Amino acid sequence: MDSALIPKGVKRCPLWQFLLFIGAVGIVLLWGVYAMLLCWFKGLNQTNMNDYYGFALWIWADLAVIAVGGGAFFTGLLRYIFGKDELKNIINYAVLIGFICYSSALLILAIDIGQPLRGWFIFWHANVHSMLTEVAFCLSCYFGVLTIEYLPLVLENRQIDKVPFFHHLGHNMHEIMAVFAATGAFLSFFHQGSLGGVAGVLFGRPFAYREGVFIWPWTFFLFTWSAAACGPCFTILVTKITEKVTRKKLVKDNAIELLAKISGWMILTYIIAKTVDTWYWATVTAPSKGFTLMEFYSNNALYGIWILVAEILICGYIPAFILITKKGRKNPLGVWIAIILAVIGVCLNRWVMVLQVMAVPVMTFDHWALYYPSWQEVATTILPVAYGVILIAISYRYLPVFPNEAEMNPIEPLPEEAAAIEPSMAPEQELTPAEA
Amino acid sequence: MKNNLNHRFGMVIDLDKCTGCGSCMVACMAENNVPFRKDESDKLLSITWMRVFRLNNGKPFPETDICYLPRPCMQCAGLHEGHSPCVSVCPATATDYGMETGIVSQIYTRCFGCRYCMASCPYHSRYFNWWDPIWPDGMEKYLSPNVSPRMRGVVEKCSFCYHRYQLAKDKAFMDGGRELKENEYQTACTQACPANAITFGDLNNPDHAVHRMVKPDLEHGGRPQNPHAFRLLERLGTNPKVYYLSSRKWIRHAGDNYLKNEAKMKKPVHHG
Amino acid sequence: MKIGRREFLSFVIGGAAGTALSPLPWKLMDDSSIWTQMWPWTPVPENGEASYVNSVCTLCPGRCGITVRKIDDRAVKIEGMKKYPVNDGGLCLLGLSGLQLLYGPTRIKGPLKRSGKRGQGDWERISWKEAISEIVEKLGELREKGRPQSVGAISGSDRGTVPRLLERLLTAYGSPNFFRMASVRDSYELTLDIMQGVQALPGFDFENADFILSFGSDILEGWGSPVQMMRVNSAWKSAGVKVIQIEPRLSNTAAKSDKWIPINPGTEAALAMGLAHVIIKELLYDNGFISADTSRFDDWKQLVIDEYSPDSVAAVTGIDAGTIVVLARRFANASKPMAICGRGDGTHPVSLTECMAVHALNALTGNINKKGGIFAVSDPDYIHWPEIEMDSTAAVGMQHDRLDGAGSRKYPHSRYLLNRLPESILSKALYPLEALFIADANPLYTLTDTQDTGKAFEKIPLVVSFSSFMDETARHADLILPNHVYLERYEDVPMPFGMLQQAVGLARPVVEPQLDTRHVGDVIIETAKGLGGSVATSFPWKTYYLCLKETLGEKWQAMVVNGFWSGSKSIDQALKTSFDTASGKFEFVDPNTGLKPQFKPVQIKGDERQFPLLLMPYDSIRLAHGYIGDPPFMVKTVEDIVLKHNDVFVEVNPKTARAAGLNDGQRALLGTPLGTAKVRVRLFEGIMPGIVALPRGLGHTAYDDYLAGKGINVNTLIGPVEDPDSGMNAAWGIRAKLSKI
Amino acid sequence: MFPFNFEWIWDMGHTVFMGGLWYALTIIGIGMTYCIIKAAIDASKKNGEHHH
Amino acid sequence: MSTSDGPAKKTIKDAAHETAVEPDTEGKIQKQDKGSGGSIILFFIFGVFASLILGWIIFPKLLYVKKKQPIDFNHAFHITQVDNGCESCHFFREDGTFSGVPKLDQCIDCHEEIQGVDRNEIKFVEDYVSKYRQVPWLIYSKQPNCVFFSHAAHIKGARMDCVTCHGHIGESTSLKVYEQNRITGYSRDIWGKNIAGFKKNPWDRMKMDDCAECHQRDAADIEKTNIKSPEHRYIDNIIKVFSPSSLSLEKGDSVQTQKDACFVCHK
Repeated sequence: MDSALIPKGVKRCPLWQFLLFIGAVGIVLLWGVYAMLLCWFKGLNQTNMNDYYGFALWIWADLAVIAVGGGAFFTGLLRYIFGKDELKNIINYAVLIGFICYSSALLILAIDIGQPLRGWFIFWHANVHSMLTEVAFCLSCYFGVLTIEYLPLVLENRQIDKVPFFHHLGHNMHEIMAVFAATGAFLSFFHQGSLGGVAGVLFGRPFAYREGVFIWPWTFFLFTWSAAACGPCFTILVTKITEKVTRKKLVKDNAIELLAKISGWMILTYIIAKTVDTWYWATVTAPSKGFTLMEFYSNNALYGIWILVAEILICGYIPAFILITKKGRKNPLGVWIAIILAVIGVCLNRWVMVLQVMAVPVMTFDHWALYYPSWQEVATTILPVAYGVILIAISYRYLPVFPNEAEMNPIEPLPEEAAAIEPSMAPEQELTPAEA
Repeated sequence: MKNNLNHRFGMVIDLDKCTGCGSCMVACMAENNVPFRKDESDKLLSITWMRVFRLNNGKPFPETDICYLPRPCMQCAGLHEGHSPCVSVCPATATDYGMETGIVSQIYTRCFGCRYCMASCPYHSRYFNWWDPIWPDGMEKYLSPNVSPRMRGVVEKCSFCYHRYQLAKDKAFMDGGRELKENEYQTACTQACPANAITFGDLNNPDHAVHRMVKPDLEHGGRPQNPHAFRLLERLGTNPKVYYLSSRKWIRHAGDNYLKNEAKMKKPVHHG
Repeated sequence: MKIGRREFLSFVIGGAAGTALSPLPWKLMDDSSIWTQMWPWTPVPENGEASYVNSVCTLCPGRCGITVRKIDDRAVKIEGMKKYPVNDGGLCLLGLSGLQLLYGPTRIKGPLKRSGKRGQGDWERISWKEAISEIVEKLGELREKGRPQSVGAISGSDRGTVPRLLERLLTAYGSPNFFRMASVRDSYELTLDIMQGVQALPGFDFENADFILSFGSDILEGWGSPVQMMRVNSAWKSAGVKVIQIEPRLSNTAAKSDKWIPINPGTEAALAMGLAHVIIKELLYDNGFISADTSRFDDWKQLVIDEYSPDSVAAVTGIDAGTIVVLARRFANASKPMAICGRGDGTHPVSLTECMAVHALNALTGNINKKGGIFAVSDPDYIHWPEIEMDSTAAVGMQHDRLDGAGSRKYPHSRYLLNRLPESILSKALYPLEALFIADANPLYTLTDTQDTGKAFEKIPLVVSFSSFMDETARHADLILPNHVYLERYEDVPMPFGMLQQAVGLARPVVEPQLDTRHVGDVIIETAKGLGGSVATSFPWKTYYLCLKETLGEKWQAMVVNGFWSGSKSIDQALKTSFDTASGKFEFVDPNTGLKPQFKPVQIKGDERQFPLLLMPYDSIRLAHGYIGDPPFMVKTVEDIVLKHNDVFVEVNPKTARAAGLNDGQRALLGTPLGTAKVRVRLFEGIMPGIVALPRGLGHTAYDDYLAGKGINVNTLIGPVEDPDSGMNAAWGIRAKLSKI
Repeated sequence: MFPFNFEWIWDMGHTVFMGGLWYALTIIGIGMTYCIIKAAIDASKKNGEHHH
Repeated sequence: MSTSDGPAKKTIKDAAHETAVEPDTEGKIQKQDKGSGGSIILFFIFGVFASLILGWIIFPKLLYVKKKQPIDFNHAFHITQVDNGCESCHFFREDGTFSGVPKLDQCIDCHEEIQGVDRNEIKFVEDYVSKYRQVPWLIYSKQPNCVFFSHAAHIKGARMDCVTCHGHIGESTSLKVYEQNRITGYSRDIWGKNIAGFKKNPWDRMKMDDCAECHQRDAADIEKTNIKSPEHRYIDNIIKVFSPSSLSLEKGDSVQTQKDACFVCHK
């Protein structure tokens, strides 16, 4: 029924099957939307947040999706600025994943704030000294850039592309994509950093506070770095999952391998920096405020020293060493383990920098504050996942997300169509907009 | 550092006198239209601009000792004037530091509830309105017009009863704009304290009791020169304007975090 | 022209572009944010002219002066009145939350008549005329039947014109059954009566004392007049006065004192005697005073020397002998030492011998009727009303014994023994109580053994409450004739217990009555007039206001201007009048009964094997437990280690908890001979092992949702124990057990 | 956000921060405007060509 | 990098190819569409105009509800009858607070009985004075609840006159219609008579920025450096950043904005 919308040369599941899938995920989405509306209309009392846990699950989810969404900016940077051509086959998907991550982040922020209708005050009455202002500005600008990067892909839909204006628009946007990508990289660098700055500048919270250069605490750089390092892992992870689900090879190994290799070196350098940072913080910064390292990791039910081991050793050094070695990269299981660990690692880091910061008592007579999210928080956190799955499914079905798909998964052409399709195969992949 | 404040309103709370009765909390609630709910036993959800903490010395029976510590907003000045932990982080400039008074002020109607300031405050002096403020039918009659009730979804905090400063100044304008006298501007908690444990005034003014009581070293971030005086979390560099007095060492020690060996080292130097 | 898909799209895009260039989206965005700033359901307090009214707070026996800030005709804030003799500007949290009572949801909106079963909460709104005629009818009937004595009244206080009018009504009507709520005041009154021969209240010259020995008196938890005591305590801190606190639990007072001495519960008198032993033995007492101004010292001395050596006292009290000796020396060597008693905030009396034992210490150091000591302060004598006209019915009625046995041959000195009333009603030993009036009291909540009290109340055919609030007693009444709240009415307020100054404050209306309520004084006068005859002629006043004005006479003007009237400091006067005993001296031993200050253990209820622990109530100033319950602001200050959601915590020593296998925060069952209750356990190092402490003031079943249903009313678990010497309730606790759920 | 906003002051913070922001916005804005206009021109031109 | 016209050509070819394959419906529509290039632009312009009319003319009419004052009031006449100008009725209380719109008690001083023949006065006396009911005036300049505005600071402190902010209301003989914003409940006078937010007079609009307008200028005046251009202030600020002690001049109260801190105007 919707065959006119499906890209040429690829095979998609029947519409009913597709709709069934969308429907199933849609139910989860609606559950999240219901929770979101509860939060908007009844207020944040729907959550289990409190005056100690002013930042909680959502802000973690926000930071986490932005961190893993960092794959878009970093892949874009490699592709458009550093000219890594191999990545042209994964850049579309990286952009799509980034788009999903950033739109989700903005949605979560819109639920998280106490007064969503006044949310625009952050722009209008901006306080330039606040890391959060920087986050908001760069986040929304970069979301704009991602939209611009994603839009040409939408315009490439068979039917939309027929409209000359849209066709030309998509084409022209491709033409100057490098400029957008550069701006995006600039914006992304800053907001990833400012997200790190959000915690790092809290000089009233010795657990979070870091020294740094000028106005930027070390966490500023560590966050950017870790997003650039682990974001591509998430892109690979989602790509691999998509391949599993569609039972097709969608991206050529050379693209994945290149990305994995770069990611591996990034993770390694990042985790060394993180180790140094942790060491300095544990031996200099925290003691100067009267804290020993172990005070941050004891006397409570959840936050033990295991968290530091897990974040740095297990989810840092291990994936780094797997990905920088050729043997590791060539081993499919190794890659799976590495990218999953890297993604967990960066998410764990964000968790620590949001939730543990809130949990650690600062006043000597205060207590550890532990918190568990309410179902509304969980539902609204799953909401973006469902939304992402749906958007990926729709994009995959109707847009030429994977330029190599047709080539790598040739379909048995129907006799009458064969003539029409065959000749266009070769030029199509050559002329895919991603290349332009 | 040079101190360019006109005033530096601050508070000195004598913990030897404080009985932990909680009158300051109620005086504050009554003065500032603080709402309440049917269950206020979750203290992490309960708005108390002034909150009385309970400290104990951790010793077993019968050496155990407890002390109460009232905690308003510390009105931190930070290492350089105005760099309080919460002010610079507010993305919408909804909170600010007044150089005229040294008070951290806030526009509740500007705040959009991101709660970043709460995350930044080590004293937990900032409170979020998780619920709509609802007064039982008829009870809204006692609300004071001098403080606007806050709506759901915004952060609020102790203001050192700034409206009382405004009202006192209004009166002074009628007398030709004269300077305020010490007793003309007092916070509600100071006024109510049955034990006279709270003293409020201008730390910059040597004639004011607060200045005489703690002798703040304004050249060095306001550190108290009275050996019995201390501030909460002094070493974070928040430079609070609320000082505490106690003759008991363990209480003064509880005001800040110390490394184990450090406490021993510091003993002869401090609290002479 | 055919409008196709593309035309439509184009139109929409153009519309979007045009809209962006119009004020519509921007203004809507701005206005919607302004709407959030002025949500119609967030109240906007009306501004207006500010004014201040001075009055007196009568929510607790503390009686502080208040200044109420008003905006136009709304009261917006209660503050302490500066220069008022009691509190000089400070105010406690109950006083500060008074407006929540004035405007609160728990107020009774007008006279109510029960329409369903008792306590069910079904009411019928009636008019004041109906309400009063209802009472008049019932009282007239009883009087006609010749049973005027079967009418009683419980009042929160017996001082000032309102309680006196109520008492006067009963007398003129023919009933001796006027009851006052008990407190440590009863013990002191009796002690002063026996030892000094005066009908007076103790006045403590705390400002000039230099050593305070407190036998469990929680000075900072509400003992005496709370704000005054806190101010005194602060003055002590500045002056370096030493305070020694003796009690089993580390109360706030103990924590703020210079030394906390934990003591086995109920053995305070033994310690006092032990101290006396050391003082006498080491000849540290004031010999001048003892020989010149006291009588029968040797009688008592013998007892002290024989039975209360430090070692034997140590065995009883759990305080080691060395400490006792040192403490005795420090006490006696101080120049103005003062010993005080009354457990917790003094809501309940202590046994007569205990109070006498503590007071004897003051006599030993001669610190009575002199600067820095204890004075006997008589009530300011300003109520001079015409003699009550009693007809024969009244005279016959007044011949009957009081139902509580006060003033009887058994308890000749006691004036009120409300704690004995429930048993008296239930045992039917005397005569039935057929009508009961209750003013400024909530006995169904505050009397120990709530269950028995409730049963006794069930036997009374007519219970009339004057309460302004739907408290437990009002809820179980047949008629509620709501009084004005204190901020709506005039009333004379004598200085509270413990004050030296003879002064009377004036409570006056701060705002117009908010609801259809009526001053209880007016209701009494109207009832009397309705009854006619000699009862009516005993009430020559048209209204309570006129009665008050006439009673105060020339003081009225001063009270209106200053907020209070104050006599001279009574120190000299007291000196002249305080030893009014037959001997004219301080009596160490009751000359009539031979009763001596000594330690007589109170036989608290419960079998030790079945109930191995001791349950003691403790007081917190954040929990009002008199006839007024905590307003919402106060509940808000209650710590989460006292109350969490609806669960109350009992404090136990970790050792005790370990023995019972309980952890911090764990739920447990607290059992006493009177009943069981679900509680949570809080480990507290500041309490002696073997003791379970439960706060007073929780467990309300009436009032509003902000208070009702939270925690346990300790009075449901504790019963009264009659002091054989005075008839007062001397129970300080009960045996208990704590078990896992 | 704009120099006429209450919060605006001419200082380093605003210059650097807002400078960066407006720079990015300008690039995005100009870029997109360029694309749209060019696409419109291209579309009409190509359309016309195609017609012939 | 591939050439720009490559894909374009291809797609158009494709499209042509497709129409050839499916010659029926799609082909017709496309032909029609191509023929209506002008109508697309026309509809675009329609859209623009319709929305502009909606936004600029209809929307403001819908947004405000017009309310009449309970009775009309002649300021001009009253001011001739009193000694002390505006402050005769809009006076300061002893504690420095401002009384605002007079309460009935003040009016009764003169209007206990009907004074003249004005029907507004008759209505006032009959409907309000005799029944002792407060007049429910609609106050044009009513501040939102979050605002603390000190009349004393402006009138007594800065010696400003009423006209500066309130305009020539004292010369009016009649009260204008009160326009209330349906969403915010504000009087139109607060956000601005002009829907675009332009203003000619200070009293045309009284939002936060309007207060700031004067305060900024006055702060500069106090510095005795006249009104500083942004560049001047910028240079000052830069100097301040690098050498804080070299500048003696004081900025405003606030650290964040160098104007007044929040509580100065907000409560």
